[in-house]
Amino acid sequence: MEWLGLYNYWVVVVLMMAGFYVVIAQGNLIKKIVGLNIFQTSVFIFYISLSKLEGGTAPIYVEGITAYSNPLPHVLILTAIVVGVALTAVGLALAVRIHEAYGSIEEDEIQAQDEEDARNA
Amino acid sequence: MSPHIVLRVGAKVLIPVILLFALYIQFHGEYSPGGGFQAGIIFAAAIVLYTLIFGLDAVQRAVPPVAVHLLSAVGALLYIGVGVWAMFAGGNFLEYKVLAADPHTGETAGIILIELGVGITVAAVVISLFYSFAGRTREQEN
Amino acid sequence: MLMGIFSLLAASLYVLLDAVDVALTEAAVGAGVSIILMLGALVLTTSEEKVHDAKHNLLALVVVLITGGALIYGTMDMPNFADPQAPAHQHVAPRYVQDSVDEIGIPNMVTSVLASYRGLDTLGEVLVIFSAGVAVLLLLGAGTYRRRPRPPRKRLK
Amino acid sequence: MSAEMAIALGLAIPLFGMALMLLFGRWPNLRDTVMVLTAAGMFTTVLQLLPRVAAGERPSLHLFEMMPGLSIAFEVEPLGMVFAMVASGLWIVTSLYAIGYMRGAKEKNQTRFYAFFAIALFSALGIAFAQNMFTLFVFYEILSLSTYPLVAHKGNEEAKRGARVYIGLLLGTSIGFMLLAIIGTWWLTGTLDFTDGGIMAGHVGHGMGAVLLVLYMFGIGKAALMPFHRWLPSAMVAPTPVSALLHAVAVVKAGVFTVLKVSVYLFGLDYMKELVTTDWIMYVAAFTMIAASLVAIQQDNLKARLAYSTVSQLSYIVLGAMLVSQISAIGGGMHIVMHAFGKITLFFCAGAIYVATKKTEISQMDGLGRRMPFTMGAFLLGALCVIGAPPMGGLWSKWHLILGALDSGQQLMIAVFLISTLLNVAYLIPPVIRAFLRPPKDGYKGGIKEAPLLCVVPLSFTALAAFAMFFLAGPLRGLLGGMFPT
Amino acid sequence: MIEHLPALQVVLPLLAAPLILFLVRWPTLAWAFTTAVAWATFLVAALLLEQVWGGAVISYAHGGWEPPWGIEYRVDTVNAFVLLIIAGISAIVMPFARDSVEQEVAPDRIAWFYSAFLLANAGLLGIAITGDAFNIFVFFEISAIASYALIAMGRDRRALLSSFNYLIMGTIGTTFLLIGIGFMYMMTGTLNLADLAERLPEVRDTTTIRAAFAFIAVGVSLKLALFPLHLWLPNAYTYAPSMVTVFLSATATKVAIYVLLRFFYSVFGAEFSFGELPMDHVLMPLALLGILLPSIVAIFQDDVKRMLAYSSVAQVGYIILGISFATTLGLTASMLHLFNHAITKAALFMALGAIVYQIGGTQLNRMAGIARDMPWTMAAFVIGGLSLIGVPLTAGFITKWYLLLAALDSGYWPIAVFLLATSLLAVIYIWRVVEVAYFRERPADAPVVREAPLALLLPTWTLALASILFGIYTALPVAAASRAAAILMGGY
Repeated sequence: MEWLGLYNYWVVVVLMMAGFYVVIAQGNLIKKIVGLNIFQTSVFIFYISLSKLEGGTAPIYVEGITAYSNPLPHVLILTAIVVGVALTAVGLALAVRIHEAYGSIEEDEIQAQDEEDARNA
Repeated sequence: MSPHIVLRVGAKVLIPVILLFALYIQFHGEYSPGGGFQAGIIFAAAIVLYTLIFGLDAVQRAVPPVAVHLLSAVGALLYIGVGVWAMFAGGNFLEYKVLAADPHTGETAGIILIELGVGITVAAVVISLFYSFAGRTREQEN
Repeated sequence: MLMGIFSLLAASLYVLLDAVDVALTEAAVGAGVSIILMLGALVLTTSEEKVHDAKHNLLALVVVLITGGALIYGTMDMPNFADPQAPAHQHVAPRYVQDSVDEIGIPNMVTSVLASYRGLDTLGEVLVIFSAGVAVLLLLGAGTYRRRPRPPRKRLK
Repeated sequence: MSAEMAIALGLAIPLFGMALMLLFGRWPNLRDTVMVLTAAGMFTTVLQLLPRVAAGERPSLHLFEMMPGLSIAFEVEPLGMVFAMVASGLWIVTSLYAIGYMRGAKEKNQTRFYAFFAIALFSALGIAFAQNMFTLFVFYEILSLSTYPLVAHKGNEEAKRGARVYIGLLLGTSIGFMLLAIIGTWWLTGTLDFTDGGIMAGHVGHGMGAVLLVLYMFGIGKAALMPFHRWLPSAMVAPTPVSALLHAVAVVKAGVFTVLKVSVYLFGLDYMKELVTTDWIMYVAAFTMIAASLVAIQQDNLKARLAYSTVSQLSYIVLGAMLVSQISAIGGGMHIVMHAFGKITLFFCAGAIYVATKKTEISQMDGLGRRMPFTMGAFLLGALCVIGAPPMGGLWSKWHLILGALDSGQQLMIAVFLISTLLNVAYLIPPVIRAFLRPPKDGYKGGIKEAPLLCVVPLSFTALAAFAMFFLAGPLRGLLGGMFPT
Repeated sequence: MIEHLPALQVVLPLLAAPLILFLVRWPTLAWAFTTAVAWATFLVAALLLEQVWGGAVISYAHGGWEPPWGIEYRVDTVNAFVLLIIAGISAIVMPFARDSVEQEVAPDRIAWFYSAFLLANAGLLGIAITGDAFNIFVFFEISAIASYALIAMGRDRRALLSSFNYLIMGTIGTTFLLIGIGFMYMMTGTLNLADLAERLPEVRDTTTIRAAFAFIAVGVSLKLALFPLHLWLPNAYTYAPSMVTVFLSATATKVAIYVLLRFFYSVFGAEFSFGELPMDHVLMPLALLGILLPSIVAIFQDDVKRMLAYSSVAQVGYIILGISFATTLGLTASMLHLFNHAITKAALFMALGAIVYQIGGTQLNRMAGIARDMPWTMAAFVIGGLSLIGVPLTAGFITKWYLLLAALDSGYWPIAVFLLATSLLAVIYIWRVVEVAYFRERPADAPVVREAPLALLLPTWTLALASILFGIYTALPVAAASRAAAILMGGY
């Protein structure tokens, strides 16, 4: 059946959801960021796989070859990867600062501390 | 830290190679995979490796953070500069064709320049990120 | 560390999908930069984490399932994988593939699209990474502290 | 001076005066002189317009267009003329009185007080001269906001609570109901101009019209229709001059004035006749009239009693509008004036008593007549005017209202008028009797010990004015007749 | 140079951001430079609006590659108006920034701080001006990363966590946007918005496009803090440095709203978004809840800054409500509120910034009787508050008026009533502050407070007066808003 042609998108979706779940469910800030990475990377894989072309080769011009994969998604994802790493860096830096300020990177522990402050204030 | 002699020698041998490879990636990007971004990261990787072996102070003596910060700005400025130059040369922003008499030359020149800008910024930023994190450890210890 | 392996796998997958540039980048970033940052962050924070209660995760599960459902739903009408007739390969892309070499004179189409056709995106990319540098410096400082190392202080928890 | 000039000046003078007062805050005497002069100047400018309006003209001034089709514009018609004269004229008296009162009672922040007082007058004039409902609404809101600091003036917990009720109810009703009604009108008819015979007929179905009427009547919180009357008693925490001018004249009359404007110039009496809700509102007004009087009788605090009496008196005017006959509308217009003179006198007296003896409860007033003959004498006249007994002006306004009830065949309402008149007697005369016929608790020691002159003179003046209105009713009626050009 | 205005709009701040790093040693110089750039950007925005005022559309092809192959900047009245708002606010906030930033940020970081500010500014401008879907994503991230850092600069340690949560939520949002764009590209083969608008109808009834729509809607809603996706906003605004709060509250969510408008009306087209898909029935309840609940929550806040943050969520609700009517009148109201609320909120947050500058906090109990010591600041606050309530002669009233007209025009009497009722909630939470500041005695042990310096007062009052001016002289904003609305209804 023709849906078989979509199998790899579904694989990507599963991967995506795994990452997404980690982002939401994890209380550990650093793991949240890891999850974010997985989430985004799977989106990248989706883009790249949509650029694949039957019988196409890498989009670098060689005499005699006419069928190349679609270079546009590659470009987009190059940019997106950079964005991803930038976000990772900032997120981690924040996590570090949070750990310095609260002595923990567990969301619930931090919130507990804040509520305590609120009560004392 | 008192690193093992093998490490020191290995690093001494390896780092120049890495730097060369980075340059290759940088300037061969038009013909083969790669370009400024990848080159920048590899370049930075060399520095990072150097740090791991010889310590942060040594590196920061060789490559002072201030310089790194300025370089990160320079790269971006180079990129934007090319774009603005194109504006003054009578084209639109980032229109490299107009940079030279022959559009191909213009395009190639423009691309090489901006790729260089990308490379510089990426390398500088990655190094400065590394400095910030590594420097933080020390600050924490104090 | 798992993340490194993950991105290496991703990279090799990219190679299989003819995205060599992306593969190179992913390898450099995922296996390189991210890991260094991760390790740095873990050194600065803590590597042990506490187990979590299940109820908090239930809502998350629901959200994730809904999203996943939407994605699957979205894939239903997609052109098949690697189908040459897919609109993605029809409208804009052909010009990059066929004319870029004449228009720009560079064999690597990715480079020409990246640097010339969509040069602004790449400029954006540079500024993203630049702003990341600015942001981290604002958060963590430049890392230029010349002080004598002392034994790490016990943080009260 | 030209009519436009007069309108612009009339609006500008109080603002200018306010600026000067803020400037001279450091020198009280100078500041207070400025206030009196401002009031006088405003009144004379307004007076410039009287002959024109009496001659049937409608001088107007277009300021600027705020949104397409919605302008801040002014047009002086008889009703507005009357209201403007009453407000600005009584401001002179009140400012004199206020000086005496505020100094006598040693209030704080007098400059702030006078400044906002001026803004209040400015917005009252804006309401009086408004050419369209939009302008009127704008100034209506300014009036509410500018009087808030006056009510909260004392700053103690009680004052703040009172002020909260005050601003809450006025803003609440005006934004919650009136603004909705206005936008509805605008959306249905495409205009908000006050026009003879109204703008609704032909554009708005009767169902919608009925809804709008209810929204307007309850939206005009300043008219103090029950159940939205609570703000008036709670505003009594304010210093007496405020209660006197604003809550006997400017603010409350702005409310009923708006009621009359809306019914005459937006709905149009003929159109209103056909609305079911007109009668409902009429009954609400009647109920308010009686109920408020009954409450008033319970009150021992003089100002509170006067406040409730005001609530009931306002309903006379609303009723006048709801009787949808020209004569009753005119009666309502006249009652604005008559009640203003009567009630301000009463409030002045209450304030004078407070300043002279620090007494606020009626039960403490035994024998006060001996100590303060002028004040209590004025009180008697004011009371008679409010009751509507000869030889005071109040007689005529009630007379016209009753005629209007007859005219539109509402016998029941005639009864209501009579009952409430009796109730007026019941709650306004006892204080006088106590003051003159009961012996004071502390015997007849002390002899005459009146309030400061600056209090006594104004209240005697207003009392006499109320008396004078008995003879001036004819011209007033003639002027108001101009509301309905045939 | 006139034909390069669109490029300059973004390039100016983009160029300045790296240059600032050469001024690290001289914070004041960095400030002056940033101010100059911000005003220049504002000038450019004004010129752009002037050029497209007549309904013209400027298309600027970057790199000389005509769309859809290259990236296009596309300016019409809609985004020229938005650009003017962003550039205007960032220009007016700069004079304010100097003192307040000197107080809140370490001297050796100030230049970096301004660099981040310029990046955020450029990012927002880039989002608003670009005509390319993926470019929107990139500039979203530039502005986002910069704003995360800016927010984390707050002195309270809670700023860090709120910034982190913002990062997570924001990134999820942009990633969703990325997915949506990918889906659209997959079905149409283009990334150019105008081109998309052209090619979407052929494939509109595919599940892929519907999914794309859903992901874009959710992603952007996360960015614009549409209830109930607003959770990141209150903390972020509360703990960020004053100047950052002013800037973000007035611009960040507004730009996201613009993106939503673009996709709903221009790209997918009104009849698709609101006809085939029941977006109006989705947005309206959310908008109504988003107005009601945050307004109620705001009433119970003890920190005035936090209170205003919640009110911002409610204001977003008003704007979304206007959008959900899917009529020209409703859109006019929304565009107007975009403008008026930006001014009003900026004025309010600036007044609070001045208070923070003097007493170091905005807790209600610390502001008791402060009006006597800081009369000008509090007066500005009151004006802003009145405009927030929607009292006549203030900008807020104008938007309320149009919103009500739109509601009646679409036959939603109950909503009109509801709107008026909720504006009373605003009365309550503003009045709490007024009462405390004016009619409560300053506690005896409270430190002596002086009026804020002129550098803080002038910008605050400029905006306060602006929110009165645009409540009286409404020709300009109303005209711009109605033209923009007409364009949006007309599709690309």
